[in-house]
Amino acid sequence: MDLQITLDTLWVLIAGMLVFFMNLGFALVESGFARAKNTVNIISKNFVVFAIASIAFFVVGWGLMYGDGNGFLGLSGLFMLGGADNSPAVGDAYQGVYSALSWTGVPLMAKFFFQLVFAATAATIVSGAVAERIKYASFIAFSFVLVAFIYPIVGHWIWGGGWLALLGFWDFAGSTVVHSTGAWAALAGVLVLGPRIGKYGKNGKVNAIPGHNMTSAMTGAFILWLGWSGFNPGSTMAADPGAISHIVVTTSMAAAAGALVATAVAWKLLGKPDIGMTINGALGGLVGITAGCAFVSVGSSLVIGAIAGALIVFGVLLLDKLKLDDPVGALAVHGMGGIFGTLAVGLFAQDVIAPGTTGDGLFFGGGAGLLGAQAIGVLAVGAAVFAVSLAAWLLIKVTMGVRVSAEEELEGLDIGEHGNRAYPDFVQTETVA
Amino acid sequence: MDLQITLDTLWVLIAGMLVFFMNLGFALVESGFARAKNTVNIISKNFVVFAIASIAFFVVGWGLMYGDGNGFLGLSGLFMLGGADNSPAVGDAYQGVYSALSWTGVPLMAKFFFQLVFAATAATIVSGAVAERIKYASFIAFSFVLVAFIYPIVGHWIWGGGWLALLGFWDFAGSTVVHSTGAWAALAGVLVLGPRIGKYGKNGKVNAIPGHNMTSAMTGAFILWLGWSGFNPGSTMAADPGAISHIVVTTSMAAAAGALVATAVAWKLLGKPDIGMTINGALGGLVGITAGCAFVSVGSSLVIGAIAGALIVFGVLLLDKLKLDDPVGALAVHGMGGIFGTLAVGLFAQDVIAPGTTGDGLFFGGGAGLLGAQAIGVLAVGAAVFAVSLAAWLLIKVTMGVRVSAEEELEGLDIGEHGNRAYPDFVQTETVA
Amino acid sequence: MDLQITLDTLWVLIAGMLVFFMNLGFALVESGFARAKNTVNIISKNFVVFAIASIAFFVVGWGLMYGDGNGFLGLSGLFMLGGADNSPAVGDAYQGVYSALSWTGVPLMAKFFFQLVFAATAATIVSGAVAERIKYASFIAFSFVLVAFIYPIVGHWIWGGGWLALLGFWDFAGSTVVHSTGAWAALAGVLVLGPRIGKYGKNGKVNAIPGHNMTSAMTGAFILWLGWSGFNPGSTMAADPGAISHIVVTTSMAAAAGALVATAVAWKLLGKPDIGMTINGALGGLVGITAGCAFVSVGSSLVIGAIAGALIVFGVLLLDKLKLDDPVGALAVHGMGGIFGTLAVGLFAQDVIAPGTTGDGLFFGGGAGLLGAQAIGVLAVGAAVFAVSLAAWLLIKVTMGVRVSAEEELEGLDIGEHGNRAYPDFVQTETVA
Amino acid sequence: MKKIEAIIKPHKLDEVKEALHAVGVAGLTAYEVKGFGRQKGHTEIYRGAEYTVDFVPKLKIEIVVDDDLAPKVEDAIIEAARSGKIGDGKVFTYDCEGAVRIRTGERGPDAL
Amino acid sequence: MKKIEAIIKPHKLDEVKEALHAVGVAGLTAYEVKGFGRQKGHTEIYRGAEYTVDFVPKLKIEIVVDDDLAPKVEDAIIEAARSGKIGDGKVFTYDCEGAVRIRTGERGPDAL
Amino acid sequence: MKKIEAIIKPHKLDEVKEALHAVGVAGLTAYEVKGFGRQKGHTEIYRGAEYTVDFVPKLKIEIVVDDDLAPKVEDAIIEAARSGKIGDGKVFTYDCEGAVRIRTGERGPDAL
Ligand SMILES: Nc1ncnc2c1ncn2[C@@H]1O[C@H](COP(=O)(O)OP(=O)(O)O)[C@@H](O)[C@H]1O
Ligand SMILES: Nc1ncnc2c1ncn2[C@@H]1O[C@H](COP(=O)(O)OP(=O)(O)O)[C@@H](O)[C@H]1O
Ligand SMILES: Nc1ncnc2c1ncn2[C@@H]1O[C@H](COP(=O)(O)OP(=O)(O)O)[C@@H](O)[C@H]1O
Repeated sequence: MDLQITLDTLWVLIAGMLVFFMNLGFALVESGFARAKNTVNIISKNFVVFAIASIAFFVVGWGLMYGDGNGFLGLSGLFMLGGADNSPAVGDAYQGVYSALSWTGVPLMAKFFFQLVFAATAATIVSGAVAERIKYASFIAFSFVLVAFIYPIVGHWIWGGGWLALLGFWDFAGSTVVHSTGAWAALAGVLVLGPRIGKYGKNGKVNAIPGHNMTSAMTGAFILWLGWSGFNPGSTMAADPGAISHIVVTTSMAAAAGALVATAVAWKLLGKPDIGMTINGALGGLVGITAGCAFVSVGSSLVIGAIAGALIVFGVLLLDKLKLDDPVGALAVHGMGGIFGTLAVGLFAQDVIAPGTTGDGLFFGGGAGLLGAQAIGVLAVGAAVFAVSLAAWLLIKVTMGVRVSAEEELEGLDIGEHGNRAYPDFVQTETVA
Repeated sequence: MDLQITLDTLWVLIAGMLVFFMNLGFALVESGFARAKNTVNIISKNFVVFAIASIAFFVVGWGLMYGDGNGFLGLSGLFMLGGADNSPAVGDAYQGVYSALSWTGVPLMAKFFFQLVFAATAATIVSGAVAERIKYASFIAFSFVLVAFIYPIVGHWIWGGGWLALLGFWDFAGSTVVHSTGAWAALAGVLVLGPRIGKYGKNGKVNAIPGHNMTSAMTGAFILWLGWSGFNPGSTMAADPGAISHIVVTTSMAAAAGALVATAVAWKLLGKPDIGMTINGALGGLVGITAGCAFVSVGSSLVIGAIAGALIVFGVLLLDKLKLDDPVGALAVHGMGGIFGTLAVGLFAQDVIAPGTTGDGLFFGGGAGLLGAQAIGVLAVGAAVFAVSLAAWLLIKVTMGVRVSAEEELEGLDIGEHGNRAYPDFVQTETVA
Repeated sequence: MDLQITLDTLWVLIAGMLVFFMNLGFALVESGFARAKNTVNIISKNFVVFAIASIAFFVVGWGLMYGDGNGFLGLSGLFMLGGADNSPAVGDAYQGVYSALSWTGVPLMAKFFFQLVFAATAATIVSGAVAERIKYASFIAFSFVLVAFIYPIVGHWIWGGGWLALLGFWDFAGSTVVHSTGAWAALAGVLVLGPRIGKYGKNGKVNAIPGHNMTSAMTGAFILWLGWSGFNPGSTMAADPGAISHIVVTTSMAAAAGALVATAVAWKLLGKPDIGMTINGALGGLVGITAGCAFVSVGSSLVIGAIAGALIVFGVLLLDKLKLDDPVGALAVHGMGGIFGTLAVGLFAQDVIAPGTTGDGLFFGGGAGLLGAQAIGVLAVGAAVFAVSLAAWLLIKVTMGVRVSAEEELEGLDIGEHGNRAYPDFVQTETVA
Repeated sequence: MKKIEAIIKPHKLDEVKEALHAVGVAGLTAYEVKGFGRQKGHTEIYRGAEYTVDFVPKLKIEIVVDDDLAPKVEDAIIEAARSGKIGDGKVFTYDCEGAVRIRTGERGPDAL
Repeated sequence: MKKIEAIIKPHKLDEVKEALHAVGVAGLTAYEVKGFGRQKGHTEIYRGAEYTVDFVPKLKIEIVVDDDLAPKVEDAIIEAARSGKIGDGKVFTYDCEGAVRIRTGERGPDAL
Repeated sequence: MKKIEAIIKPHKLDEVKEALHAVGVAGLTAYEVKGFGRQKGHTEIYRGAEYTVDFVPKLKIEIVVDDDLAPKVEDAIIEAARSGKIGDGKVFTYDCEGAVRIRTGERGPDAL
């Protein structure tokens, strides 16, 4: 009993550390995919965003997400984990105001830490999409709003015992809760900001703006892949040997399939195996399997990863056609990947894998019910997050401004926003794209 | 009981994640030791190779290695882990076709994940040795063959309950199974490919081709060192406090000794403490202790690491004399280090440390029997892997070709193979070596 | 019982691995904050220093620190862990000469590994402060002395059951034992070495010498942050769910507060949010919470982190005023941060959090007694480490010399000390500061 | 022949290149330089210490052309590179006594 | 004195340097440039978007020599740098009015 | 007008810049080059293989000035850049036929 608590706590904390480490992964992928002259700005954003998220989620986010309340938001123990709670007591033995997480027998602090690193992830996703043109202060402001209010409230719907949970919507580790949420918030930002100077030429020409450091991007991608073995299997929030072993494998297999298929599609489509697509493909596979990792078979995880990998390639190209300038592909990876992954639960789920949860999906004779619930969740979360984020971005725009001046953008945000340069000892050149 | 399963599973999965992380270590060491113009190609190879290995090992490799069969290969439950298996049941309680691993009480998926990350390691070793001249597609093809067939079959001999295991050959964590196997496969590739343009001048002059990023190389080396604390102690595949504590220390001590001795030898021999040698020395110590980490004392681990460290320096110089062009020193580190480490078990093993396994080695009064068995294993694996790999490389050469054109090699494989550049914002220069 | 040992061992080893990983964090922060022409030297120092520390601590350091003896140093089982020890037996059941650690039920090797990685940390702290001008060999020599003698002896006073422990001095994870010790040793080195050429202009002008790679620095900072979730919670040396969960959160919150406050203060003070300050601030918060992480509330951890963050900014500026040239800010982060953190225990400690340890601090009605003991510890350790280190540095100076020639310093230590270059493929420039 | 050296703002390279194409320039050589002049640099900070960078990143292009083409080239560059802001740069003209195409050994204007 | 500027393929530097040594050139200055000419650049892709890089990496070397040495230097470069393929580069000659060795103050040919 | 090219030791740039300021130079252009001459390079090792780097990092500065200012500029550079050690560098002088300020179109000395 007691030892089980210890085991569960160890697992949850270690998994949480792996998810924390994903902050570095995002920082490296996003800065590697951007230009050298904006590196300090991007890594600063990714570095402070976790700090901001820590405060925001501690002060009010946690309470809104997991505090007992109604189907739409938490209302008790709102501030600074101030509510009653006798964790690690579970089930009926639990007495406190954070009952949504009373099923896991770990101390409150372990629950908070694990949920915090997830909340921060949503904010890092935004960082990449708005990179190379956003004001530092404005990004900080939006990140606070996202982690303090937007993320926790939709999170409450699904993981806080809210209306979507009751509806039978399943998102095991957050394809929708974390990834789509981040992507929808990012999309609103991208629309408010507009594309980077020079990204879209006359008569619809899409110009390449090559990232400055593929070594960084690859390093970040591997770190994210590693972090995902905390992100997905950790979401059991209990050291259940069978479940976590299964999830570790489905997660890694989906990433592998995503990387391979994206590489192959890019090779066929563009004539060469573009490393940017390989990386985005692996991440797409990871996002895609996140909702279903505990509910689908290893075979299905390969299929889900493969589809996600292909989807990401077309997604990146499509977004450019739509003139939605996302320097790192976050909208495709986390947005499209997250939506697909959430729906995939409705298709590939099998009752035998996690009995008494999702039941069978469409492809396994479970009918369209599950798929329907998944679709509702996708739409509800998308609509809510996008609308509120758009409002937040516009508010920021009119109050503090959202985009740096054209001169600053041309010279680079590192000097303009930070007075720093990332690589002062190296002679640099403007890539003529 | 049940909790022991949970503990063992946690440990095996976490150790497996650390080994997975070694993929990043290899990617950074190998790309750091190569030129900037080939960076995208090398990191692409290291990134997809894990994906390829995942598919190859899942589809057939696992079955060939751990499926019940004869002394030479697995014959049951060959495809996609399809065989019967009631893990985590152990010993007599075990019912299934993967009995070679029935001694460890963890779920099948945990066994698979841990074995998969090992299989992938063998393939990453090849990547470095053939770098800066191999075609991307050809490398992918060979990696598949290696992980689907070559590695699992020799692996079966040793870890799958095959003939070498019965012979009394001991390789705790894979000095031979993983590292020598990778190195022999790489050697065949190096011979088929030939040296990089400009590496060997007229009248036997050996030209230096400096790596482009020592920060990458150092980062990779530390990550590998960390990963090895999953690689070696994880190979207990059980959370045995005494054993894993002992192995963590022997592993780290051997790395320390290897780094120091290699640095000292290089300093003496070349006049300066060449960081490339320091890094290779640490890795040599790690490879050297891999076979014996559970069987030798901490004192012996220092000696083994020290010898390996010295060996690597001379090995690197020797291979250049032999005009075997290995940009990253993989042949010395994993080949020579692996062979020495395997034989070292025959010299330094002590029965008291892991009673009822190796017995005592030559230096501890156990006679030459163990050493003999180790030598047989080294030769058998070396001969088999080298021969089959050579055939595979030659087949690839005649079918799809193995080496890029001279122009492409001069311009760099990044543009030729991938149409990408790793560092477009930086002014680069050809090092005149 | 037995399973508890396994759990504790797993946790201690995994935490130890995270602390080991901090070596990479330090290597990247320190090299990133230095110039490209000194990169090989710095990463070499950071790479071998762990190897040196391993030998030094194994041979004698461990015995001096944890061997039974008097209040000032260990006297039994001095060499190579040679003393009797029946770990994991605890309390009265324990029979051996390392009783100071007999409270934790893990194997001796686990204790050694965890303590070794701490010892090595003290040495890496020195590396950064003396960077860009110290001779490679001289740094190696000092590191050996520090880890073999200086660190273990003061460590014995506090963690080895020595006089400061008896006095009621509390330093949970080493704000003083590790961080201040490293900083005092570094300060002595900085004084003996003098500032880098060009750092201080005529009439007191402080010249900036920009670091060459902010991506490295940020990567290192995140790795350190991660490592600290082994450093602090691991110092329980037991898998106590409540304690480790609490410590994980206090540690991370302090880092977040430190990063934010340092950023804000720098923004206000210097006009821009300097990333160097953001990074130093996060590290300052981590060092600051290290002593008290187990004794203070989450709220207090935010306050401690915030104060530390501000302190670091002023500290960096002050040290430059004093012409103490520390290229990476180690003196401010580890010295001032360590001192403040140690005293903070005397202010913020609460008996309810870790009953029967510190009791209440000044701000929680416990009176000034605890604060007094903390102050004595700070002074005693500072005086002892600084004095002995100064002597050691001077001895090294007269015997082997401590600083490279002016020409070598101008050309860069990479070529002078190692005959290597870190980035040969990139065109470099002298930043005119 | 004449050698024309122009120092321009880096992001103007494309426009200048196209303008030169238009007047029939077949080849040119370009490289990154740092310029000092009326256009002031900026202040940077590094871990608390402020410092001014007087030099501004510029791009230098060199074109060797036949004497009669020289004025056209000059004007093409001036037009394409002008933004009207301080720091637009300069165009300098020099005499070039000889040119050889390494590949063919052609000399004089034919080498261009 | 004459100033000879040559634009060559980067990997030819060693051979050119040796050839210049042979004709008695004591010093030279070299730097990376990007060249535009008959030799076309290549197409790259980045995350789906294709783009052409017109500029080819080249190396520029400058040597100031005594008038009578100039032709020998030209020929030495041409020979050493020639591969016969498009993009071998150019050799340009200019007049140099004065040279000073900073260390000694020597002027004219003695400064070289 | 005259064009003065100086090859100096990189860390001398600041002093040279100030010296030029003093004699009234309003602008200059600088870039990194690698120099070969009397000052020998150094030996490096890489994973066991030794190799010599003959080239030494230098900085090249270019200033176009009015004829009568040229000698002063020369002297200012020579003085500021001299350390007396081998490798201090050179100062070369060339004739410059024309100068234009892109921003204003001003020509000749007014463009400087
Ligand atoms: N006398 C000069 N000699 C060489 N280059 C110069 C000279 N004056 C200016 N330059 C170059 O021209 C660039 C632009 O000159 P600047 O005075 O800043 O603006 P503008 O040309 O618009 O007056 C400078 O950055 C420098 O590179
Ligand atoms: N008119 C020119 N002025 C200055 N540099 C030139 C000129 N024409 C060519 N170059 C340089 O010479 C290089 C080689 O010229 P290119 O036309 O490509 O090949 P080739 O010299 O063999 O005909 C170009 O890359 C460019 O750097
Ligand atoms: N003939 C030359 N033409 C062009 N540049 C030269 C010539 N000789 C020397 N240089 C440049 O001048 C620099 C210094 O020359 P060097 O002979 O090393 O020292 P010193 O000028 O003190 O005799 C060289 O590194 C090179 O860049």
